[in-house]
Amino acid sequence: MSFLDRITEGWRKNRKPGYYEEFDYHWAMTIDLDQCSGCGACVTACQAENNLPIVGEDAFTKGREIKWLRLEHYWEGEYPDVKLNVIPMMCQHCDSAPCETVCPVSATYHNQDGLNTQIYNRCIGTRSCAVYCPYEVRYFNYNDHAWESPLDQQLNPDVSVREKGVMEKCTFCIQRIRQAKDNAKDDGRRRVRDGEVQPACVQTCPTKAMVFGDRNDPKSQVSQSLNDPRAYKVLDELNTHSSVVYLKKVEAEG
Amino acid sequence: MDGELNQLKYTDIHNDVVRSIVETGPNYYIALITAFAFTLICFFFPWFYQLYYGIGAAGMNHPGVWGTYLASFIFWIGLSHSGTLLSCVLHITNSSWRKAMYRSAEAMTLFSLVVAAIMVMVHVGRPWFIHWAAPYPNQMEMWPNFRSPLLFDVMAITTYLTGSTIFIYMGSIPDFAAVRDRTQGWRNTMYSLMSLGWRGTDTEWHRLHWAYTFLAVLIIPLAVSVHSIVSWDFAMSIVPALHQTIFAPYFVVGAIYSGTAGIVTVMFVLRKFMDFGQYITELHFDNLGKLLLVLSLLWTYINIVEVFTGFYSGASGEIEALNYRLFGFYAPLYWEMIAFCAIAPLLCAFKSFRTSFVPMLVLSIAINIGMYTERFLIVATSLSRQYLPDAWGLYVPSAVEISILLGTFALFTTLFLLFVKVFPSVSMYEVKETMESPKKSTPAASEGSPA
Amino acid sequence: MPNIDRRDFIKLVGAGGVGVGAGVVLRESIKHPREHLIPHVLAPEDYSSGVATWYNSVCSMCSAGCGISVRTREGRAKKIEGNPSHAVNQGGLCAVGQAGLQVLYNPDRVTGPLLQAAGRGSNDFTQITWDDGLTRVASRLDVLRAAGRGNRVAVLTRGTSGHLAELLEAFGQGLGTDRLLHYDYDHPHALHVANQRFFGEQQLPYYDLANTRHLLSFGADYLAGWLSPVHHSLGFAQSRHGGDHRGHFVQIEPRMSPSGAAADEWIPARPGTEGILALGLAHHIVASGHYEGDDVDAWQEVLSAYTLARVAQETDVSESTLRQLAESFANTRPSLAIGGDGAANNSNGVDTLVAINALNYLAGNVGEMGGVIFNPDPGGATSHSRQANYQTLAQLAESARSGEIDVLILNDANPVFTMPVASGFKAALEQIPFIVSLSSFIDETSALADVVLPSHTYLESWGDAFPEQGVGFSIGAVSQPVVAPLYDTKATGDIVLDLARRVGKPMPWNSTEECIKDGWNKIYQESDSNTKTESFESFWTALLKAGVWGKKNHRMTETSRPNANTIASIGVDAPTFSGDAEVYPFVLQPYLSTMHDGRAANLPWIQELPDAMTSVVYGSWVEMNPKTAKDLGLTEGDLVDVESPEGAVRAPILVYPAIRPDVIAMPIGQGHTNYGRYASNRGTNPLEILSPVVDENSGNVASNATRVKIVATGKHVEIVKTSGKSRDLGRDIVQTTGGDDHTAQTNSIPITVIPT
Amino acid sequence: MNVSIQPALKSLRTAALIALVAVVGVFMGYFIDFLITDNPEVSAPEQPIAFSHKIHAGDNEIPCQYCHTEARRSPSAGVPSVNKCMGCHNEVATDSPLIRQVSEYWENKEPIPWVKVHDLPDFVHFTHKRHVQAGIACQTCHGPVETMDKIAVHSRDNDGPTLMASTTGEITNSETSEVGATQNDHWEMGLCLNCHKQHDVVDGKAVRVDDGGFDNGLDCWTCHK
Repeated sequence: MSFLDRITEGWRKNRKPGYYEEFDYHWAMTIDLDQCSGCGACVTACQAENNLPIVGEDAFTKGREIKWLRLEHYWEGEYPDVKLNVIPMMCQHCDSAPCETVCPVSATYHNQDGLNTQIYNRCIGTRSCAVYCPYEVRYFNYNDHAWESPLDQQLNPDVSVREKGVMEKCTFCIQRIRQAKDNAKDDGRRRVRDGEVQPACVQTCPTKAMVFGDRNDPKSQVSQSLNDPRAYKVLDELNTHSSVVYLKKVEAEG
Repeated sequence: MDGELNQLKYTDIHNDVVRSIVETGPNYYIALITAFAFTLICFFFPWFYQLYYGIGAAGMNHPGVWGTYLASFIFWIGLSHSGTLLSCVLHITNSSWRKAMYRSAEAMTLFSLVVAAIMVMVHVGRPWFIHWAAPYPNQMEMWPNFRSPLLFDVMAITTYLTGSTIFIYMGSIPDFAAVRDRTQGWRNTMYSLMSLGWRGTDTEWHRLHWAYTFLAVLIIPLAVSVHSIVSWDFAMSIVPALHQTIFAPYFVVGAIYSGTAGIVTVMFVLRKFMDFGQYITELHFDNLGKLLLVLSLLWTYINIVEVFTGFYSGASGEIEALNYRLFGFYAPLYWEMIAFCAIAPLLCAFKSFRTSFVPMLVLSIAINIGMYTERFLIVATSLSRQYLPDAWGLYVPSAVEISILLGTFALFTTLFLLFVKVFPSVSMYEVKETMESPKKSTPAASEGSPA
Repeated sequence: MPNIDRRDFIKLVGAGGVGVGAGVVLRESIKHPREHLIPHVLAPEDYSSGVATWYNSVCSMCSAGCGISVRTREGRAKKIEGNPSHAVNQGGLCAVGQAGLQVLYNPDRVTGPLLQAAGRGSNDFTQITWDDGLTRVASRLDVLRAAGRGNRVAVLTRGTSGHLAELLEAFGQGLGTDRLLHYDYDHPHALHVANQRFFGEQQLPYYDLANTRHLLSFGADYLAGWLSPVHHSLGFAQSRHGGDHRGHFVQIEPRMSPSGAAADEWIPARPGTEGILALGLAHHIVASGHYEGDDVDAWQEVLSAYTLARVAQETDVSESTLRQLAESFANTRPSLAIGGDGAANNSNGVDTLVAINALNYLAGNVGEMGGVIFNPDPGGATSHSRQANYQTLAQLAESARSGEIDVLILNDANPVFTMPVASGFKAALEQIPFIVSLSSFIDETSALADVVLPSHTYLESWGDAFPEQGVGFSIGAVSQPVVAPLYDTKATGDIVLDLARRVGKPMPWNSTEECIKDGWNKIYQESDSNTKTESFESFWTALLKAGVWGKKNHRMTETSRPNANTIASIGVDAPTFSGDAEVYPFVLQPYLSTMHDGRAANLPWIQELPDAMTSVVYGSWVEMNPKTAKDLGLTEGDLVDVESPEGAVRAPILVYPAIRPDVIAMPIGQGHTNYGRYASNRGTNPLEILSPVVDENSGNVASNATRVKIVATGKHVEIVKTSGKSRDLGRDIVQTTGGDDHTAQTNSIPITVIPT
Repeated sequence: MNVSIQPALKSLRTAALIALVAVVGVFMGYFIDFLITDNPEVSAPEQPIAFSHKIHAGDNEIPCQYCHTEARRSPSAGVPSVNKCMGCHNEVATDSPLIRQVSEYWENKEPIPWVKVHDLPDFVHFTHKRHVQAGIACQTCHGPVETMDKIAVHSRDNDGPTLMASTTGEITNSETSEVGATQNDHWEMGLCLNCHKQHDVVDGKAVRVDDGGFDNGLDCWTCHK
């Protein structure tokens, strides 16, 4: 094989999603839009679990809210034949993520579990990842945030509080995943059981519209849900190979 | 060659230039102090406030996470393409008319690069960790991400900065020597250090010319690459209206365009306030005018292509983004840009216009305003209209941002003012090269033969 | 190096010194500051540092009574999650439930007993001791009780259930007052009355959404606010994708609610005509012979007036739609019709709900899985017998005005905020000589209190709950303290017990915990032998561990079928509205937002939770149909005065695509004047301008029966919302598919009950 | 006419020399501070009670986890509660002045405000549990605590994790292994990474391997989350 071929070969190898031969776990999430009622419980759950700051009205006015998980609203049609479609939007943990290529300091990279990481203490705040992310789910700390005492007593000790100048985003509740792995080790297990770990949003969803699990395990609930004929990915045409899969909303025939 | 230079004696050249260095009128000091004061008030104070408060001091938000800081960064990089690149090209093409102006041009390169580098510091959220973007062995055993266009940037800019510095310094060595021979005291000491013991022997001249040409050839591709890479910061993304194949050439052309305009401005200033009237003549403005005309046409062409392909794509994202740029909140800025950068320069078609100084000055400034707008629009309008309409937003620069923007110009001016007092801002020996050798009898010759 | 003279040498030394100094300073400055390790004095048994401990308890943010598991670290509550083994919510929990943490950690909590000496509403409180505070109250109570005028004491508490409610009753009896009122703005009075009238059942039945295949919801926002939203959400999901057949959901309401958005069909009927619509459907069902039960003639007679033609004309819903609705409702088995919120809060609310009951009866949905199921009777007083409706409160106000009340004891109830200004309730309260509040916050009502005796939050105190709307069978849950009290506060029960002791009517318990345990001991004794454990103590620990206890026997008894009079009494008149339609062209619909009846407005997480439909945060707005807005020349953010016959409130316009052109909607919850830093002076409270139109049958205010007009102020404000452009420009972000490739999801948990 | 660079250099010599000395001074100052403040004898902070690990862990050979009970089941090693101290010191050495201080705290029901010596930044979520359970001796990172009267961070040159394992490559869990040779570095990321690169977990115990992978906890999210 010629030199050129070897180059291209090597290049392809490096172009493997996530730059791993295979993932150890491959965490994925499905969200059934036909079951989601848009109640926003997941949004609050995320805020509570991940020490998201209370930014205040002013920040919202400026468009500087920090919501790792947000609900997007899309109206369809006009009165009286009008519909509201709600879709929860969070980091899609793309296996070929635009944000990962652009970070100059590798503060965001793909880890062995197919997760798109964000290392706060490595981030220097070029904000280029937020520009490159087509889902716009990366949020920047434009200033330090305060928790008026005693609200600070609620802060989750397993999650770092981010300082000004740092990018942040949904981590699939990595602290819970690590905890689950920790428990597995305590029980002398190699692997985390299916359903043993759930991000805050999935755990709290009143309609159980969200499923989270390991895509590598064909028997896992999420794998089954991924085979649903209604499964689709948002902005799939961009080939980001996202790990969050939505199930189409069903248009009633009646 | 132009008539004026012929009446000049080598001595006059020396005297003029050395005078421009040694003799400093009160105006200079006033200018310098004002410039510096502005730098402090408009640039450093707001910046320190921002360091204390966070980037929130600027108007950026979600999704408009990039703003004027990045626009300024590109703008100054662009401006830097005036000098070194230009003077390299002209040096190789051996066009003698450049010789009077190239040094100040190169100085522009240098300082705009410096300002650009500072803008990066202003832009990032945690500048105190900026060194992490540099590859160096450390206890964290971490390396930067070599796939990142931003890292390419770091590399390219540092290389370019080094290159240009060497280029301008080497070109000035004989003149340092000349100044050294005409000054006493600390200046003499300083210039003897800077001239590295230049004697003016044939070997030295030979080596200088060889090395100089060599560098010139080296720098041209470098300069081109730098702005291509800057363009990739955007083009490598998948954001509608940023993800453009044409961006690299677009940016390079734009850079040279604004750079050339920048030179016109600077030369006007030099001519006016350092009365180099005899060295910087209509001829230079004429040629630069022609250059501007060509560049403006190129630039317009690329703009048309960009808009056309955008609309032709039929992709909702592209079309919305372009719509927003052309008819949205920032539309006035867009049309202002078209007026300044595409239409106004057409005046350069007339020699009478090219050779009249004040109109050229106005035009050059207009062009650079237009070019800044272009960079701002690229950043601001594309980010606020991306794939998910629910996440659309509007970014408006804050007072801090605008003040810092103005501050950068003050900073640039300060640096430049210092430069003209240290460097011979007109290259003496090269000007001489363009003159007939003087008659034997003149006393000037004895001390004046090249160096 | 050649000679260095003395000068140079000194310079060198100086330079070196400065350099060294600089170096030392540099290192010292970048060194991490010292921290301290503070150990326990006495190591706690129930947790070890760095490891999370979970406690099961009950959510008290609304009356649904979901089970919660609270995650604590180092003795601090960190997160509230749904208790997976609690049948009501099965692990799910709504936003407000999670924000309960901010009730506990709210910076505006009352940290100790307060005295408002400077006069009511002055908000000038001074700290006092518990003993002082209690004596101030007890002395007054004692005098009255001794004089046998205990009835001059009124107790106004937020809806409390379980044994705490009984404790309060015992206290009331001890004092000899019958003025013990529970008050929740959103208590479904009309529903109780309607069920009483049609089924002869005091308590609420169980609406089995999970198993229904066709839900007809008349204005009931069952996914966001109605009765037990989380449980309904589970049912909704179960019906949609739990089985092989996808449930069909229809929402009939003039303004699209979250439930309307989730439904398959949204039918904007004229406000107040839901009952007529229901009877129209009933008419069609009977007329077309779908109903094979008895009294067919009686039914036909009573329904004869409600021909589809007339109904269509009155409800503004096309006849074909009505027919198709009736057909599918009758033919799909099982089907279910529910009514509440918008439909119930009209002058004809009870009639409407009776009509809906009738519809269910005629379609054969009563006592059927997937229909209306009746809970086993929990016994004792139901919430309805305790709950005060508008008229009761009006009477209280009246007697207050006429000076019949000397002492008012408030417990977390905030009627001043939720009662219409027209009722003059606030003014009446001010007539009462002495008001004591047991609330944890200074809300609008507590601001009138002379003495504040702050009680624990629900995360610090004992309690229990028997979710009334329930899960089809009776369950109960114990609410236990998950953290040590943050401040110098006491449990409501303990305060009451203490007062009782001080007025010489001591109760058999020394603490709330005892009272609760006592109550559960009875339950334990009565519980069937098969669930018995060896001792009550083991039962108790098991209970606290599980957080919930229940029997799994559906009642499903055939309810007494409606007799002739009941049938004859069925009928819905056109709704009456206050205000002349000429002057006041729009009907105002105040609806319950995430803030509930305003009690959640002081929780920053809820303030920052984008509204489910409009994505607005912080503040209130006026929803208006695009067409109406166009006609009035209004755009989003235009500040308008919403004027009713009773007064006006000011809020910005929000153009809302899914609301009838003749209806204006405003969210309830904002507009607090006195409820902490996060709630105060933010937005407006639409309840202020309601006319006191009362539904005689339920005795409650008809909150949808007020007409308003819109007066533009010419001012403009920016509505703070997170959504940019809420239209996907053909970008297929939310994709849809035909009903055919429906698939069953396995992710809805079957209902579990803890055997004890 | 003189064109040489020499005279200029000469005239600048003193200035240059001074500058040089100053710069060197800065480095020296930094280093001196290093030597002084990080020298165990000097750097060990004054504790509210002069508790000696030497007496407890060294002379009396009390196992570390007798007091730091949490270490094996919690991310944080845990500081013994005051009544833990009193548990022994009701009988032991009750008359010594130091113990009297302890019992004072105990009687006032006040915690003893120990000064933290081994400190990690807040964004590092280290877990003792896993390391202890993997059989890594405390001394591996904390240094020969049982020889210290005052606990101090050591910062002699760190030869990396090679010192952590005994010659066999096995890591012994005995508190008296030759970890005495271990000097922990000032606890920077490189230290963790080196060890993780060179060790893997085989049936619950850490052993030497040639090259570790991500599953050895080299993923940044192992500690930074």
